[in-house]
Amino acid sequence: MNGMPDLSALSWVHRAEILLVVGALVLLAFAPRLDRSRLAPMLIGLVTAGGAIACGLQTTGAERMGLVVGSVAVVFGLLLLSSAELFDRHQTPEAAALLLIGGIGGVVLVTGQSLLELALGTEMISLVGAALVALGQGQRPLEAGFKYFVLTAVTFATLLFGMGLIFVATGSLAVPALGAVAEGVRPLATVGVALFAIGLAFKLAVFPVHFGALDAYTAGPSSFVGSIMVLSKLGAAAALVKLASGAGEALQFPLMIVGLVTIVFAVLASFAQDDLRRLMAYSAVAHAGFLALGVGSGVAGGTAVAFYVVGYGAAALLAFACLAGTGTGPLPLSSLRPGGSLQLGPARAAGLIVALLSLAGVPPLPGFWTKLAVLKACFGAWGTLATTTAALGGVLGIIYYLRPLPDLLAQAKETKGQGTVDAVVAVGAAVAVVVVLSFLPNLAWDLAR
Amino acid sequence: MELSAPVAVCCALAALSALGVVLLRRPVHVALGLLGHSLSMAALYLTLSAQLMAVAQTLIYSGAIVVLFLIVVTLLPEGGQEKLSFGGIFLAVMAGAAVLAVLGGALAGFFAPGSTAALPVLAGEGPSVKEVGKPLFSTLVVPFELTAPLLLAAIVTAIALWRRQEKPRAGGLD
Amino acid sequence: MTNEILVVVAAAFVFACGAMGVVYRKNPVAVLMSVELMINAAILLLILGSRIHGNAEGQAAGLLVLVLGAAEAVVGLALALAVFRSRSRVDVDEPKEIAG
Amino acid sequence: MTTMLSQVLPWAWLFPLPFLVLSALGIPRKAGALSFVGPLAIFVAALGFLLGDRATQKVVFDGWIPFLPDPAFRLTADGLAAVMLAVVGGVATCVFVYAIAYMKDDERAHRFFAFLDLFVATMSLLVVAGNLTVLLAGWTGVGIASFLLISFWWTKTLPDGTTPLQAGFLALGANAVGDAALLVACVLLPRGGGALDTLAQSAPRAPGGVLTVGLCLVIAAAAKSAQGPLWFWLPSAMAGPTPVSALIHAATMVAAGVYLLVRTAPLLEASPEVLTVITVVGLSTALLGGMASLWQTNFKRGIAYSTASQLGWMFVAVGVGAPFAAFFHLVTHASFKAMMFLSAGTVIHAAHHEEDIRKVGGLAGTLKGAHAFFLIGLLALIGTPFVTSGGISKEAILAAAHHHTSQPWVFWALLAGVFVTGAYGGRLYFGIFHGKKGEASAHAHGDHLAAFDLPLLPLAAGALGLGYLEGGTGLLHGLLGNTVKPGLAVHVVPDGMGWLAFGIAVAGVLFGRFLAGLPQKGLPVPGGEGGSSVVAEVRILPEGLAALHGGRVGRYLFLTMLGAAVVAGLSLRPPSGELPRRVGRAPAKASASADKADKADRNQRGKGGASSGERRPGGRPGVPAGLQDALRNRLRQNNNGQPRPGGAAPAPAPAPPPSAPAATP
Repeated sequence: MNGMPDLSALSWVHRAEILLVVGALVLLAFAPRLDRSRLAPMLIGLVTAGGAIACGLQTTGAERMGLVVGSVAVVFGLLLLSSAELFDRHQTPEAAALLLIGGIGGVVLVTGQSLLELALGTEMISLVGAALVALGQGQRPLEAGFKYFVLTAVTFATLLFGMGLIFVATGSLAVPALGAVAEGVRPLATVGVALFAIGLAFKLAVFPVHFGALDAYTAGPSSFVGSIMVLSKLGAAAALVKLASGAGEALQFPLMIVGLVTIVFAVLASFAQDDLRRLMAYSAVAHAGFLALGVGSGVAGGTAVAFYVVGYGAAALLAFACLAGTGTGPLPLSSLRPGGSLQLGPARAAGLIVALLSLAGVPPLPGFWTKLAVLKACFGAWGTLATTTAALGGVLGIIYYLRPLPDLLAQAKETKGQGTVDAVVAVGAAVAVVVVLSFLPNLAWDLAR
Repeated sequence: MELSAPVAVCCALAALSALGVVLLRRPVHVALGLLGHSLSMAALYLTLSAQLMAVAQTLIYSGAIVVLFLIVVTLLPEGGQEKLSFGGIFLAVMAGAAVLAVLGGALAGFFAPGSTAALPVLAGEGPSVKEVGKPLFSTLVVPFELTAPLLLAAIVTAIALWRRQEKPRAGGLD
Repeated sequence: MTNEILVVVAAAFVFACGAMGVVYRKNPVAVLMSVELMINAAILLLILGSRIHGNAEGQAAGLLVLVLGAAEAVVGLALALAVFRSRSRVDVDEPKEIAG
Repeated sequence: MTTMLSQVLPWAWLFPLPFLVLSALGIPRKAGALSFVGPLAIFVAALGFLLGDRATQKVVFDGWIPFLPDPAFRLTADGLAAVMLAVVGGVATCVFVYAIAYMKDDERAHRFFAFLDLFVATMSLLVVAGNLTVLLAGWTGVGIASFLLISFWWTKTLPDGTTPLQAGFLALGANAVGDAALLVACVLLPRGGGALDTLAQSAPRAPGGVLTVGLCLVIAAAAKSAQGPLWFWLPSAMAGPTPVSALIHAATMVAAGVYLLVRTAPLLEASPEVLTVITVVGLSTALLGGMASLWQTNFKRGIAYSTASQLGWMFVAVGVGAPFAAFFHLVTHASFKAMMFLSAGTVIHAAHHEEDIRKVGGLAGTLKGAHAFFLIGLLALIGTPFVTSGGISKEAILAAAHHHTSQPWVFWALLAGVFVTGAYGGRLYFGIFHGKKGEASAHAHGDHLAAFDLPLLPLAAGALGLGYLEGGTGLLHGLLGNTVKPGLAVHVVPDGMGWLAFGIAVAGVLFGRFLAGLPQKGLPVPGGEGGSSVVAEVRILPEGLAALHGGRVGRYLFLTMLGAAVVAGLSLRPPSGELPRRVGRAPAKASASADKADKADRNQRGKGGASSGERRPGGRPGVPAGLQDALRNRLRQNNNGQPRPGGAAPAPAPAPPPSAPAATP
């Protein structure tokens, strides 16, 4: 990239990013006209995201994976737009625009090459995540959005400071290869990489930096939580893989430790939960642990992580699509707390069961294959002890994933408010993706490579 | 570059005003501390021959952001007077000590006797304002352009959140 | 001790000050100001790097980070206002409906 | 006909699925009226295979899971699998038919049969699995079906204050330990090493060798079969409906652990340590489980402990190098223990869901059928020679232990176990069917008994006759082909040792009769009576951890900053290449294979990473201080318009995984 870029030579990634920005601008420019229509904001968004997927199919490797998975996450958020629990139901165009910008953030994190791009992508997802959560109805989302934002602001400042340290040490904004950094300043660069990773780890939601995400996923509007979650995990995992491949063991070892601690912590802490939403949030933390473990497992871990994101993303999108439209309050489980009343209806309950089983890693659902891939990579890098811990934590998680099962199975045949057509489409599409990936996991593996 | 008085003075000012931001009690004083910090940073940038950044820091930070903070301080009930607890201060000291310890560990190489580690030093002046403009339109053009959607998101969020405080508009969706 | 090292130490100190501030401050605006301290420390490092490596990218990146800090302040303050305008006490620890 | 049946046998696990869907949809109106066709079809297919030429059927889809040691989807139907499928299908058919009557009044009976179908499907998948991955699929599947069925009546509260849901979670947790062990086994095998029939060849090449893989398998088996420290879930699992206890927690699923050990016996026998572990675990469960049964006031739990104890016998048989005897006992035990459970179920049904041994009694007159079946079960359990299958198969285990001269104490301990078996068997029998009538049995009703008794007839025939499947005929050896190492010849006529054992058993039964006459206190058995309360006690830790999220941002920020400092501190630790623990300790082969996988991955990722220089695994080449200037120049060049390192490729410097796996954890 010397001098002014030639517009015709724009890469497909950049075309997709521009497309997403244009979509967001169109939505915002016509927001006063669009906010009375249920379909228009969604359709504009869908066309844009579809274009981004098409751009992604023109590329290969990580770019393809990032564009496709990121845009699909945006598509699910858009499909659930009309059942979203917004404070002001007229703000759907704004929400759609924010989703598209969040999509840019995810894509930038996957495809970005310089630290500055990664920082921008992180910040974009943070802003969008906090905004979409805070726009939910009631006080809970506002509180969650505020906490998420304060915590993300601090970790983002940490990330920037890490970038500064790296720049002082290497004089370049490229992802540093620590092995090639001069010995005298290498500790500086190492700490810089670690601090940069903390900012990304917040998006991943691993243990010491999971608090914001935990609250946001608990109290945010379910329609958007799935998208935000998948976008941030996708982006953060891809960025961390880039960072770790340059940093080597200096970053891989802490990430492995953090991953294991996160898995154990999330599994244990989730046993005390009796709220379905909170359970899902803890599940997001546990899976972040697996992602961190994969990132900490070297080159083989990189592919495994991408694979994990695809499998996890499908199940998470399905789970939150099933929960869309259930408000933003707690969803206590009657089997655990008297007085709980989960009203989902049999179809969405069935979808949620499939999602939960996949998240729990029950074969042959995709969650199982992805977990195996990460464990395999972890074993190759760190040996038996780490693998056994992760495997034990992973399978014990099945206990809390099956906790909502009695309630879900008890969903009465007839419930009103089965969700809008778009929500049904979203659930159906997610179920289809999960089922296809169950029996043909190699499709996801090919996308991940 | 050997230690020079302007740099040392600016560093000391920046550090002191940062302490002020942390230690002062009244929010207005804190904001003034941040203003002082921002200005001393700008001076420090000048000593590091980063003139453009010094100007930007003064204009954007001191001129816009700190003023924004001051306005919000006045908007909050009670002027945002806070009740600090000893537990919180203890935790803060621990966190600060942990951060300093790690950063000290990274910097230890520079101070260890007999260590050859040092930051590389470039003779002469730093990049000129003209040179600073170049990467913005070449190597850093993508991040530069990406700030546009970022700011867009920030604006949309701020406006949408402001609307939260009004009464929800009447009329449902079809 | 050279100028460069002094500046790095100063940046580390400012960053640690910010870290302490965010932990014990109760006023959301003060917390956000502490975050600004941390971001300022990062910018300082970028400019220092730009100076010692003779690489203008550092300053350009510093400029963009300045913009990021501004954007963050705007959203943070908007959120803080939305949360605390309706509350009698301005204390970041006060809203704790979501716990456990 | 038989050829066709043997060809479909690998797919037998699909048979119950249509009925699962039908049951879920509420078809037919009468719940379970069709469901038994699934297991019956499995039984017929297995029988067809066994009557045919018994040629091993294999199904392989390669390239299914590209990253696993064995990337294929493998199903294998051989003699062992066919006999096991016949057991599963046969017992399941009887239980399904029984359950039609048992669940008649339950409004969720359709769902019950759907779950049962799910169980039979996953269990059959487990049996025909050709590699560890498929085995794991079935393994987890039966665990989930078991959970669903244990907690089927999840709104109920049990007499001890716990709920079936807690019992279900307890079972799930114990099974999860086994699943984890299998997962670890799955990933630590070398490339191409997941197939079950070649496990003995591939396992020695795994890091840790046969011992590690073997222990993983033993842990998995112990979790499934409620052995050793993982016994605690089985008694609580009795919270489920009784047909479930008969099918899953007596005959089939809990036997899956033994099945796995028998299947992988060639591997296990390569490691004497593993065999000793199996023997000790099995023996302790056989004795302690039997004794625990003596204290149970809930007679269903009493039978459950008996199951754990009998499974312990099978473990001992594998441990002393007689997997054949173990499998033989598995087959006979499946028939008589399922029958005992079902006749206990008849008692429970007649006594209005009363399971307390103190409140029943003297039922021999009211429930003639159940009494007769239970008596047959008891005779088989204590090992009556000639007339019962249990007598012949237990004899085989005793003979194997006797023959196993290196550990003579095993045999003597087993003889003690015979006494315990007799005692708890006798106590249950006399406590339920004889003696004073309890409050519940006073108004026990005896209607619909035919519907309960008919399905037990085939099981009774099995309990009596299955012994001759091997004893005197050697038929089972032939059916199994060469899938299981042939053991000692099994005799029908007991030798002196056999008579001695039977005498001890009869003494035990008399002792049991004496016990049944005593006032039943229901002594607390650790983790037994209140096993589900383990769940409640374990909650302290989770609640402590969840209390970290008190909602105060200041605390969150503190932990965040502390975490950042810790992570940064960890990153500063000396690289492992300089630590002694990793240098030269890894097995050469494992490290070579890791390198190979690494290289393959690098090739797939394109050549982009090569520009930044290769690094040795685990090493961290230091850059001499003199190179600093050159380095700086290079970096500057990169920044002035040249593509940055890694600018074109996704990863700049593919760091190899941090050295080879550690040799010792």
